Amino acid sequence: MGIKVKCFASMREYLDLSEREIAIDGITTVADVWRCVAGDKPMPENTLCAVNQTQADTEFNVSAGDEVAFFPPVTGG
Amino acid sequence: MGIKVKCFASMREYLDLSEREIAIDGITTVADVWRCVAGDKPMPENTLCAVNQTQADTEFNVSAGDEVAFFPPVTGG
Amino acid sequence: MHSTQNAESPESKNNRLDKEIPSSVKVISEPLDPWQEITTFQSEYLTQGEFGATATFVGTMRDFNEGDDVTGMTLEHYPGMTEKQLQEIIHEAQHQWTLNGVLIVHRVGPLLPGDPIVIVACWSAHRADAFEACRQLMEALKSRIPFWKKETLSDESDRWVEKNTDGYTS
Amino acid sequence: MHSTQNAESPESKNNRLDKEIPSSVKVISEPLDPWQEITTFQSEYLTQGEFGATATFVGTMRDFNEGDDVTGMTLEHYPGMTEKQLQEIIHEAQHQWTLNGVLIVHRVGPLLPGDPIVIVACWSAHRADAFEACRQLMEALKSRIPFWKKETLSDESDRWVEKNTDGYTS
Repeated sequence: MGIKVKCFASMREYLDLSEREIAIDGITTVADVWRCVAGDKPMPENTLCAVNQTQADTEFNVSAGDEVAFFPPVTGG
Repeated sequence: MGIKVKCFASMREYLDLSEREIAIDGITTVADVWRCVAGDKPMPENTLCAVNQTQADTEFNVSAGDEVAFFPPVTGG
Repeated sequence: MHSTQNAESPESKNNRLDKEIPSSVKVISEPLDPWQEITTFQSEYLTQGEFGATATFVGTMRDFNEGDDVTGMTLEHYPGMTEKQLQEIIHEAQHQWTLNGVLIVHRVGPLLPGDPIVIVACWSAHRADAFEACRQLMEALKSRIPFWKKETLSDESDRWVEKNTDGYTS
Repeated sequence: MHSTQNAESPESKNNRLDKEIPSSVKVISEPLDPWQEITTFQSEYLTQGEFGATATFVGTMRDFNEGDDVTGMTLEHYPGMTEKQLQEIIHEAQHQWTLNGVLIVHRVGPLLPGDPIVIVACWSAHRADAFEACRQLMEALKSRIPFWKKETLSDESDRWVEKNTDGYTS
């Protein structure tokens, strides 16, 4: 079981990534997940991260089976 | 042309008076209007007065043709 | 400018203010359907796309007050002064906030628990104006507009409601 | 406890919270009729006479933003997180105020100017709770719930809305 990665809105376009499953090997934190899917692309300022649908910062530890999401500031309502 | 006096809600019941036209003779202020229609009955605390449908105090001067109203604190909404 | 009449009832008043924003104040003795009033006002006086925020308050008759069961209510008002003062508080609000429209409808006469008593609706481009104007209009209505409630209790006695409160307890 | 399903659309979500007050959060891709939603919720979940105050906010798509004409909009969200976080802000509100019910409905997908985007409705015995909870829920929704707007301008270009504001200017 790996980690499910989701991107939304302008982040989906920036990484050209909507949803992807990655292996847990070498991954400890949300920042590691970012590097795995974004490669050399820097994380834009104001990027929000969520682990299992709750906001988390980039140092948050992730485990196999987690869902990790990256997205820009929210603009609903 | 005299003064039209109106009472509402508990004030209507207190003075047993809904609407009445009184002569202007001897009347200068709202307080005079009260004495004319209420006689010896004291004005209850919190009584509100209006002259021509705008709130006024008891010392407000009235003229022939004015509409003067007495009522308790409002409780709408 | 615009002028509307509510033909259904002789007690009805509907005054369209001749000012920069559309507004309507109505005092009605027939049952009040809040959402119908809002929908009608919106389609009649507002332009699609110009407003982004609608804040609405509906006051409804409860079956309790000050610890007692209430079985009915009669609402009295001061015809003429009511409409004049409602227009005055709208006038104040439209100078304090940027609004696209204001609607106030208040019921008078006999009511039963569950009946809507009052609606205040404010339309604006932005939500802060709509929210704040709606709240302020309700507070002004409850403290300054000549309406009076007489409650009927479960033992069939009745009593005048003596004062409105800060909104937290009544 | 209660559970409702919105059968009209596969994108629809309708979650009835298993808590002390009735509440419903819905994310829908079909047109949103605010007053129909409010009427339905009220008749389904609330008891006549128990509530005295209903405060409602409706957000509607404008045809302008940041100085530009806007001709269309697409709303994206994070299915699952949206509903979870909407329930979380309702949970917070019902612990801060005394409420009889809360309804939140948010539209996703393509929209046109004039289309309702969101409704928040709060029922309470007293007006202060209803007003304050409704306002706070809207602020929480705009700052914390994963929805994103992409606007189409009159030259047919499109752009992501970059941030929500304090409510006074957008």
